[in-house]
Amino acid sequence: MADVLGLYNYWVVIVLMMTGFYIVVARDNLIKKIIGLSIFQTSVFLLFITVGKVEGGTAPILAEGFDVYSNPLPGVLILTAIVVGVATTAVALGLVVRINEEYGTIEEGEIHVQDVEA
Amino acid sequence: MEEHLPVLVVLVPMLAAPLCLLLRHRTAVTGFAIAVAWLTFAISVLLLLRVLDQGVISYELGGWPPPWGIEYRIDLLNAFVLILVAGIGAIVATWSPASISVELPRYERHYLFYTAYLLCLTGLLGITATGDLFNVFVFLEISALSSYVLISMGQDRRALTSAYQYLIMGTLGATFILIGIGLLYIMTGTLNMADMAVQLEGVRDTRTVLVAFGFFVVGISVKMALFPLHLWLPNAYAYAPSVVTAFLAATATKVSVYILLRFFFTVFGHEFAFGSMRLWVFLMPLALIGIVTASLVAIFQNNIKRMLAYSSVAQIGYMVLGISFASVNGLTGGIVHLFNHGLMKCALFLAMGCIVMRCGSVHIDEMRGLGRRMPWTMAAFVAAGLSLIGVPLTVGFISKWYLVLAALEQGLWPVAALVLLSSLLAAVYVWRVVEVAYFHEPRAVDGEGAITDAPLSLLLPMWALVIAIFYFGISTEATAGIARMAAESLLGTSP
Amino acid sequence: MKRQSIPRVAAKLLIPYILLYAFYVQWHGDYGPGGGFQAGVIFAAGVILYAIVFDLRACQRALSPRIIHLLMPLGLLLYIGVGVAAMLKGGTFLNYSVLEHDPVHGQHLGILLVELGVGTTVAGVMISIFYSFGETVRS
Amino acid sequence: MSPQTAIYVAVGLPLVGAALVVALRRWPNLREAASLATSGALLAVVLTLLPGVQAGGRPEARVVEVMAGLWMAFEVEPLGMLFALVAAGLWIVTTIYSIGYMRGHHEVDQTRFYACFAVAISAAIGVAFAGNLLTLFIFYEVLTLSTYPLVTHHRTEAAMRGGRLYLGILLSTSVVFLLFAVIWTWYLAGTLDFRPGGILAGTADKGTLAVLLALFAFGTGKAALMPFHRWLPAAMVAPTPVSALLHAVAVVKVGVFTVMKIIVYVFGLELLTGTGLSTWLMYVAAFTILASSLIALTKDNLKARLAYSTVSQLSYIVLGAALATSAGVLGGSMHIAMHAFGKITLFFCAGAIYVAAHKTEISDMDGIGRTMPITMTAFFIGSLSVIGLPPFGGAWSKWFLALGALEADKAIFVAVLMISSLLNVAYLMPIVARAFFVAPSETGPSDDDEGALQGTVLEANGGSSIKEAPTFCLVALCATAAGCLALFFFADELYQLLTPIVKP
Repeated sequence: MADVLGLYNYWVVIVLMMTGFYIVVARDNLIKKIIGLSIFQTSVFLLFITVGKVEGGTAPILAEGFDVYSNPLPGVLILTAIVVGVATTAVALGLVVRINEEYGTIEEGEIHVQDVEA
Repeated sequence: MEEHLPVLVVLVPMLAAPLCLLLRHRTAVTGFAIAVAWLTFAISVLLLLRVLDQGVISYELGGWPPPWGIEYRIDLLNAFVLILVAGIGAIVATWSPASISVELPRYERHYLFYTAYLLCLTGLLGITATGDLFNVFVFLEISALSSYVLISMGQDRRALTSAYQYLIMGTLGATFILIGIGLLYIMTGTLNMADMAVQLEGVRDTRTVLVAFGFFVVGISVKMALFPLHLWLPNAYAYAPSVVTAFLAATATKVSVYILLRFFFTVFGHEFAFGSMRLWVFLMPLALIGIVTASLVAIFQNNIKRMLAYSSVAQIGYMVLGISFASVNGLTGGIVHLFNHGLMKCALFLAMGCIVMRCGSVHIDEMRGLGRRMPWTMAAFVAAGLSLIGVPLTVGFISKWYLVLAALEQGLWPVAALVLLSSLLAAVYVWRVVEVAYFHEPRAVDGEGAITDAPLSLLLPMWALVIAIFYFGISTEATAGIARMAAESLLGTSP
Repeated sequence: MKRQSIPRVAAKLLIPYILLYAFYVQWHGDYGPGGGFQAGVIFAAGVILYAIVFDLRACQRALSPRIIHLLMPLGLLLYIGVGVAAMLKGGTFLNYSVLEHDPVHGQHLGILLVELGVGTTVAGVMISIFYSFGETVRS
Repeated sequence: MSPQTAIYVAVGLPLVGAALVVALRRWPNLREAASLATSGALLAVVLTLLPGVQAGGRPEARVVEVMAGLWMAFEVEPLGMLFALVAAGLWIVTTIYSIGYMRGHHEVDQTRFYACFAVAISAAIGVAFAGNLLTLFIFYEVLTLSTYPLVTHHRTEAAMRGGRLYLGILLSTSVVFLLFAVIWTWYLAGTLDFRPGGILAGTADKGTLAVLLALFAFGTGKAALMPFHRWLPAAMVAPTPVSALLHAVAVVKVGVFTVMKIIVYVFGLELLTGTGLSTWLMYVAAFTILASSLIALTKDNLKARLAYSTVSQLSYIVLGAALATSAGVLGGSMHIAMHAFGKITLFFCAGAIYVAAHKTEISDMDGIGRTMPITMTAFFIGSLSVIGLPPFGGAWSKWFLALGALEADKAIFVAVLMISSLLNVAYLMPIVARAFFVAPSETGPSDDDEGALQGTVLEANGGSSIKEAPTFCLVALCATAAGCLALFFFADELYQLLTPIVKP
């Protein structure tokens, strides 16, 4: 039990990941899909961050009185990944705006109906 | 500058992309982008020559030695893929100006197109050149984001929904890869591929590595559109502007196949991936089902771009099939097909682009009598189509030869038979177009004047590819020869 | 929100400090937590707050989209330029050590310039995304 | 010219000819002159190779290494020499004939016709001189593709369907079976070179080799072994010169030539006779001989009847190869030449009848011998040669085939050959008989039919008008008919040329 609870950070990651994934798959609304995608990505960010944390460590800046530091690399990587995620969201939202202009809806089912009719 | 080649090949297009934004002037941007694309190609050629001469080249970014810093590591395999990507990039860029002025009338700001195009090129080249796992992810997203934008520029509004669909699938795939990278980082504490291969010794059989392995398999399969994770591809290719389709079809999925090779052979090692994990049990059936199913679906498409897109899914199957043999001949077949298919699919989609330009559509009914109206375009289509079928003297034959040989080597003669049978399916869908184009009377033209052949600026790049298809179908030292050496080094059997 | 005075006053008070803080984060990046990404986003947040409170048009008068469109490529060029400069000085790409006569100075200069490039681009991108969405909503 | 250069020139010359034809498309007379000149030059070049080969030389030429260890390479040996001579020689005659036919018939797209024709000849020469299986396969496929535009020349719905069947069968058999077999051979033997005595002996067990032989035999769709023979009748939608040269000579002969070459130089006669691997192939060939002769009997369309006759005759050659005895192989090889001359004569005549009288059905040809005596005489000669009666060439090859069957202790195939000869008589002689001895039907198209085209109109005794095909056609078909006769007297030369392939 302690093992399971002790790894709570991983559980958070897994729950978020599955939630996000479920939203992407199950929702019909294009915006909601993007939200799901963001949650999904965020869970991965958390995974990286949690890996970099060293028990009792501090921010990796050389200073008097500290000799345990957290691993800075995952943080840096995730910063990049966050930027990538933001860019993805922006492009996705841009696409949704254009889809809304062309189809007048952002529900996937309705768009499909329109495509089939066309 | 010689020693900077590994980074220059990525840097040149990357530097040119923002410059396009600053230049703005249409003709200037077009000329600039074409020049940059050719420069990149020249660099990639130099790079390959250097690798052939000196062996693996390692380049430390920022002067930090690997495994701490980011390393660009060029061996035969990625030098070969770089040439394909940069070469296609250059040819398609040269082809593009006349086509986008017809297909992107709404985009008066053409410099945006070229910016996205160069960024996409940067991303694909970056994935290939880097020796750092996280860098792969970043470049993967750079290329993917710019390709979403490029695809959404299509005239049909379905281009938007297909770009959206691709975005969702692509992001999921890339995130899966990122998870895999994270898990491997947990186990090894390094992101350098060569170093990771060493660090993985001893921890290969831990659960974390196995899970990472699984995430990689799924993520990469999405990215390279392996059946049944290919659903994003047909629409994206069908509705994107022809330039974009030609470029992406010839490069994007190929680079994903490269990632597959790199991860499973260099990082995990083939004994692990194909020996103890038995990856082939997963890849081979999917590849075979993909080949047959996608080819069958292609036969029933009336939109020819969509037909070719399904054919791409099938062709990815060939590459994966070759890889799943995990033998020298199989890998040679897979790698050489990666290159060959890039050439022929690009030529086919460029032909489609010429037809879109003259007829406005690539519906099969529009192609009636085009054999007479656009003889050069259709001749190129037929030539590249023959290569798709795998007729001797074309590159397609070479790929098929190695694949069948590899299958026979392992005693898998039904697989060999299936590979050959499926080329008949390709014959069916290519010949469907040929019959319509050469045997049906042209559609009555309502007063707009007769359709004539595409202008020379479109024909020349396309025919350059067709000539390459035949050249590399006859003399394969430069393709199959290098692919074979790359395969041997991946399998660790090179002398 | 034009008519609501509390947000207006609060924004007027806050925005200078937000921008200032952005610069702090920008230049302090090599001594403590911070750097171009964060600084760019904070800077953009300040601008976006202004646009939300005082209307997009007013914001665009203050910071014209044309400038923003210039910021994005310029930041990227600065970043790559530093790398290329290092190459021209005989190091590898982005090897700051060769930028100055001694490596420590070189590293300082290099990272500052690179982060400035990153910050410029990020700020430019964030603001321009906001502008383009804002414009579509209005039209 | 060194032999090596001669090989390159022989393969390349027709391609140059094709380019010339395209370049001269605006000047039809020059264009045809180019075709003729090229064909003449080709024969001359091929003839320069003959003395060397007769003296036992095997000139080689390596072009390019296609894949590691796999060359596109040429090597001239007697069998290939014979085939190249036949193809090059008949190309001249067919060109002459085509000029008469195509012009007399006002065909469209003549440039494409002559150009594709030249490419097809180049491919046939390539097959003849191929030094290994890969080269042979490459030119085999080039031949398939370059003849497709010829088969579908008219671009009608029927042409399209015929072309679909043509390409479908030839491409699928070659890609699925033949290529499979080639790669398998490469895997087993590590070489694809044609070597006297074969390369497969001792590389695999008997079962594997049997499967391999089946793949080769059926993969060579051009040999028209049943059940893969349907393309040949389908290809009859083509203009007659195409049917004549390609479907009586080049294409089908490439098929049987391939089978012959594979049996002699890949499997080796000893391997086959020692293991009896090819026995089943003899029965398939025998079945094809009889069955297609019977089908030919039922056909009223002259070209269709000739097509099925071709299917049957091709299996003579396959039978000869499958017997794998020296007389059988020699007989089969000789039959390549003998049948070529006989059958091309028959097709020329069919075309001449079509041009001059616009008749395609045998039942309409009553009394046509009275208006077209020269044509029908040539037809008679061709028929006799195909049936195998002296003094025409076909007699010799049948003789050797029968000898081969006896040598292999398979007397049953002698019977098959005899029955087949009777069937030949049954489906060819009635045509001649109708032409000469039955009075023309009153309802048939009269002389002033608008379809009747300019021909050599002569007033003969008794008021019945002689209305022959254009002179070009007549010259050609007389030449080939004379060839049938000549081959009977020069058979020994052929025999001497071919002997080394069975007695190295």
